[in-house]
Amino acid sequence: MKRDTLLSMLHDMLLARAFEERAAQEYTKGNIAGFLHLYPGEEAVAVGVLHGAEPNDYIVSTYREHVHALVRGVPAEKVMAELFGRRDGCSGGMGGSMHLFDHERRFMGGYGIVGETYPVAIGIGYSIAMQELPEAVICFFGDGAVNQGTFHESLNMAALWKLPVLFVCENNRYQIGTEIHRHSAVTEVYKRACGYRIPSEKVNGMDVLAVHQATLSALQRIREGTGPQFLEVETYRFRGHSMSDPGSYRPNVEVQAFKDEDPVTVVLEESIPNYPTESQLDALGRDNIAHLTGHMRREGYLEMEDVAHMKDEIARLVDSAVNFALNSPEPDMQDAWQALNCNRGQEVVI
Amino acid sequence: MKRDTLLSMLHDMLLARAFEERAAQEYTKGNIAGFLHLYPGEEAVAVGVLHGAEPNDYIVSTYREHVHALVRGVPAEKVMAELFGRRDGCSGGMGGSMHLFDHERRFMGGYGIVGETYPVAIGIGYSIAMQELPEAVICFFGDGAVNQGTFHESLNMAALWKLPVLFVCENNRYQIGTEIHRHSAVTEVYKRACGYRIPSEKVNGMDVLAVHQATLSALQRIREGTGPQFLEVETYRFRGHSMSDPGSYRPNVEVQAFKDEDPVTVVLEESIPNYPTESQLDALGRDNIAHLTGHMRREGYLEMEDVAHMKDEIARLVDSAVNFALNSPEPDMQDAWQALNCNRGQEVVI
Amino acid sequence: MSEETPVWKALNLAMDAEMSDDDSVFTLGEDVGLYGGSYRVTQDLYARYGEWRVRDTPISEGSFTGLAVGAAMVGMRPVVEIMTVNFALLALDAIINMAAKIPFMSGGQFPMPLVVRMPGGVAKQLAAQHSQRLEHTLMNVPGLRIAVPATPQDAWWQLRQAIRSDEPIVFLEHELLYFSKGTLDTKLPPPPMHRATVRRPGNDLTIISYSHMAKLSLKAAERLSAEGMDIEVIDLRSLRPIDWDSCAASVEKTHHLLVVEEDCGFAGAGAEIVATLTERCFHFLDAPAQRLAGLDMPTPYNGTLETASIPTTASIADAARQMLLPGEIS
Amino acid sequence: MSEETPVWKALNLAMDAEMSDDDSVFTLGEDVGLYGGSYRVTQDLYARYGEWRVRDTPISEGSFTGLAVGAAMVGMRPVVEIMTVNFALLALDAIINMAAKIPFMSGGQFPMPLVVRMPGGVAKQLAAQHSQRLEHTLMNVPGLRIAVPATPQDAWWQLRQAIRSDEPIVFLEHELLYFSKGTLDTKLPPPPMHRATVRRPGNDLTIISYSHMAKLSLKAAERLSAEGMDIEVIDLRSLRPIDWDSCAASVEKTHHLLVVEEDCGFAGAGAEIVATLTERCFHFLDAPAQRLAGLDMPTPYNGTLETASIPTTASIADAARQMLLPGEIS
Ligand SMILES: Cc1ncc(C[n+]2csc(CCOP(=O)(O)OP(=O)(O)O)c2C)c(N)n1
Ligand SMILES: Cc1ncc(C[n+]2csc(CCOP(=O)(O)OP(=O)(O)O)c2C)c(N)n1
Ligand SMILES: [Mg+2]
Ligand SMILES: [Mg+2]
Repeated sequence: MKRDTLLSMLHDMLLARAFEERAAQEYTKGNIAGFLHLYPGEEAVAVGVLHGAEPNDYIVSTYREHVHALVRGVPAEKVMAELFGRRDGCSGGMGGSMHLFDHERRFMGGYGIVGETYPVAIGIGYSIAMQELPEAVICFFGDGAVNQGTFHESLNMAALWKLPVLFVCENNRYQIGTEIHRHSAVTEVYKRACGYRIPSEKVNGMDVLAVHQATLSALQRIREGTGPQFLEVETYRFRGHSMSDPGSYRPNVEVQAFKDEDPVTVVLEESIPNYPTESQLDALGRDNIAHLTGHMRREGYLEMEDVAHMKDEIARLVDSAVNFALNSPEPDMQDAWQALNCNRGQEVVI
Repeated sequence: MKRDTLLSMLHDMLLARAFEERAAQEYTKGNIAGFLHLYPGEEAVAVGVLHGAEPNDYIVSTYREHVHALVRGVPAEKVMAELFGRRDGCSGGMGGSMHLFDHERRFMGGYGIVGETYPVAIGIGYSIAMQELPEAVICFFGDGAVNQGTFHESLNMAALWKLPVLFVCENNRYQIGTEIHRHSAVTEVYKRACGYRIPSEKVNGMDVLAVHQATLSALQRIREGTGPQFLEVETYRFRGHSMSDPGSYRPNVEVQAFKDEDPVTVVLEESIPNYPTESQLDALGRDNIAHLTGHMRREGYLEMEDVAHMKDEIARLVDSAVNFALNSPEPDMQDAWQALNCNRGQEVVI
Repeated sequence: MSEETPVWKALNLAMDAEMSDDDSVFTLGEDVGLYGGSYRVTQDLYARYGEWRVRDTPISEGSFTGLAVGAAMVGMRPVVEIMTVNFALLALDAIINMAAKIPFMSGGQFPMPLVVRMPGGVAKQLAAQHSQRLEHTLMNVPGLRIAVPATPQDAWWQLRQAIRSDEPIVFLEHELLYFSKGTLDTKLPPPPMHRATVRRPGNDLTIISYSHMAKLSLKAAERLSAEGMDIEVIDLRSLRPIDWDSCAASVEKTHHLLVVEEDCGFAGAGAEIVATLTERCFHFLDAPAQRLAGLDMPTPYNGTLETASIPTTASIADAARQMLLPGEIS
Repeated sequence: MSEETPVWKALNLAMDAEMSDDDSVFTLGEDVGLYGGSYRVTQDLYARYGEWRVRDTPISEGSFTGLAVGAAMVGMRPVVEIMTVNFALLALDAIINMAAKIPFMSGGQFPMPLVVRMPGGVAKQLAAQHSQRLEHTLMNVPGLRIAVPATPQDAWWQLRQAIRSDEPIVFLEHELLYFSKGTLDTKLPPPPMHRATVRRPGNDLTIISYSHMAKLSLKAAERLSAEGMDIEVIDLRSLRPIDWDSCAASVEKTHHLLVVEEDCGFAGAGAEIVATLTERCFHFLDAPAQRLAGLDMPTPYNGTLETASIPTTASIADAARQMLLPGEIS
């Protein structure tokens, strides 16, 4: 794994964590309202998967999608402004936390009704296949979403017509307060793809590298034209389902056990053994990178300082995202009608 | 297999064939309207399965359900009267061909929207399980119905809560004009039960004995409390999807090949080798049965005369069903309001 | 120009014209391909355009309608055929929560050039589950448009306009109209897609209707003309938006309004029509506006009862007479 | 009798009372069990009645609602909780094509003692997909009944009545009312389930409303009384059937009608109310009946716009003033 890749994954995971914790604070302050579903604990999924996607791939996500949007490159300020319901939000303040959209980055929306991501994804996949384009669609959903009828219907069609869709189940073992063994007859989600003959695999979602590797292979097979692929990524959310959920249905020991495997910590550890050798870095040219590694070798903890630095930067980024959001105007009714009639054009209706 | 069982299966299959062919004629004459979905070719499924059911089991069926109703014991005259839309029909003329109901015989209806039989069946199963009754539910559906979302949702719940439901897929390989390999990514329907860990089996639907045997075993396991069971029964419909379908999407050779395996013919042949021996019959006491076998042994075709006789009787039965239907009055608007408000009772609403 | 084109054929020609003009148009639904469509609307298109553009689907209404939503978001122009409106209940999440809301929720980033065609209405003894009407439900959805053509000429143009529009449009076709014939002149320019039409001018009473009931209303008006009553018949052609100006102009002229619909009366399409026109033309009305509608009852299978459960030419004529000559008929 | 019972608690007590009275009552839905229900309506019932009678379900709205239909056919009395009305679009086939039609299609053989509870309405910035209103759709379904309680007292009795009834009943609960408190007197006898209530008598204008909007209408009427306007406020309590006699009596007294609803105005619940009452009380009305309703727009996430998209106490008061003193306010 290239150092840059590793560093940028680390960056995105730290950003994800900081952004979400800040969103929680802003919610408490009343700057954000509605339902707010946060991602801490699951960062390795979004980061591992989306770092494997190409710019012209499409992403379809759920209501728990801030981090998917951030990692996809939607600026933090536009995401935060959307959570604040402001005009400069990535959905113009009309969508909010659960409905982030970014046409330019092919971020095709967060959907609030569980199970809607499947049909949207296969529809985009259908269009790609029909035009024989070298693109793919990444479709996110949770373990609870697997029991919605659209899962079955859409996976069947995806397989039948060999659509270029990567289905990614973020299995955090809970459907709000209902644990997986109480909502699914078969709790190994990847096995449920067998009813459609879709190749599927289970991945440790606490290990960003494993997620990334599995994604790359799956996308590779998709681009070879073999049809859809399925990844079950085992993960855990540290917080309640949304800001209004105290999460008291889970024993504390369970939450702690998973926190010990925090994917952000995991990637910090991973980044040491995978750090490039000096000769590898030499090949890239000496500069602050070499300085960094030199320091690391001397002190044995440089990567921690590096991280501290990165964290500072991210804290500033998140601060400025909040400021941006606070300073962005509210949309007015004119904007709302404009959004609704965005597709009217010059058409004479009556 | 007991001779009586065999004879009564044979009787029901011949009745099924005769009833349906007569319904087709009555449709052409204008006595029946709407959609009319006929069953010729598939008799062995209804007969094999329903001869395995107990009187206190429940049956849930589709729009192609005349024969299920007949075999379940709904009098032919009440079924025919319903097809004619008359007051003495088993649904009072309100339901018609696609919506036969018989409370007394626990015939829980024919449903016209593909995929509705699953939730109805698991709901009845839920009630049985909750009360710990020794009953089961038989749920019929077609190969096309397998791709409806309710299949997935309902099978998951059935397995999760171990509901006493026998799922029976009448796989006639067509969803109207769409052949199975064009509507399902996995064409071996029984494999689709694997996503829910429901025991499943494929059965030759042209062989009534095989269907019957598989049903008995499955119901036995259900009554032992192990939860749902799944049978895929491979069959074929000789006619078009409904009276308005010429069926021109199927090659003639295909239709002929399946006709050569006509389940009614098959059961006729089966009834010879399985015929009880003379000593077995002796144990039952000699009378017209012995006469029959004696004749059979002497002539080598007695069972054919027997069949001819049975057919005559059935022809009379079907004739009288038609007469009954013709003589039954039409329901009036009062009857219709009565049906709608059947559940109002003494309740004061406003 | 043909004198004798059935509605199904006009739709078929419209599909063909749009598909040949624009590669991004495709259609999907149960048996639209090899079989040619239950009501022949997609006949021959499978052979002409191939399976990717004329796609036979599994019985998965929720997801194949949602599939079309996804495809429309990336610039395709899908035309979904839901075999009949009765199965559309399974696709309402895709239509209401997705198609109609995505353009808005995305702040206007994603147009939705989607058409969902649905044959429907009370046909011939199809019984309760196959005689569902859904006008009222769809009308209440902001972001949707609804076309209800009653003639081959309207079927032809409205379908073409719907396919070309970037907004999500539900296209309600009445099963009893497919084989009714009329003039199709493809050279005539189209009126705006949602403009209402006066099918028959008159001075004594306005009947507002749509789809199959517009046809019956016209027949009733012709009967009444022999009795000296001069009825104006308006065919709405569209249920969302409704061309209120045309309707109001008529009511202000005739001072009497009868709305005829097949939909169940309670909270049906007619409620909105009566409510708005009464609000708007209150002081012009000589008598309360009336609705003649389907009974508030699931459709009975029995043919006599089925007929009695919805307006007929005779009952429309009776209702009109009753309004103009109250008390004079039984 | 308690002065300070929140609506959720009244519903919770009603569930408990019926479940302890009748073993055939059970409830199911997402997180109704261990979690206690999103809005606490099923709190503590899981511990008390066990998992078979308080069943946590997978996210499978279509099938678990259908499951309840099947169970009701064999004599159970299921109470489905659809977590919010927004997800009910996925269950409409079960509600409309199954629950409402089976008693009829079976010729009256199968009663349908089913209750489907749905929290809903525009709450606090839940955005377009979580602010769906469905009154109009459900109202148009023959065979269904719809209760819309606005107070703890109504919540208590109407839920009990609904569970005891043998007809399929949709129970619409407003998310903003769960934590609003009021008097609950379980000793008071119940009015008939669908009878409307005059929440405030008055002579100048009738406001007809329901659920959360009935509460706001009452507030608006109280404000206006300080300005010398005497407004009668009717809380419908039921949307199917509607207690027309109570409504008509009021309109015949006040000669002015304003209908207030949160539903999108076009083809919303108010359309039926205005249409029927105008038909019925035409000659009593001094001015056209008016509707004040939600905008024909999906609900914006932004809080200011959200508020502007539905009636408020202030806009209700304005609309009433405008009717009584036309032109006098801006
Ligand atoms: C159709 C539907 N039903 C119910 C809900 C309410 N709801 C929102 S999230 C959720 C749980 C989803 O669980 P899962 O798919 O595992 O995703 P997670 O929240 O764990 O990421 C539920 C029940 C919904 N939004 N849509
Ligand atoms: C939800 C729904 N979609 C479409 C239809 C129209 N339709 C009726 S039967 C049928 C084919 C069903 O095929 P299958 O399940 O294989 O049963 P078969 O008719 O072969 O017995 C279709 C598409 C319907 N009734 N319901
Ligand atoms: Mg989960
Ligand atoms: Mg079939």
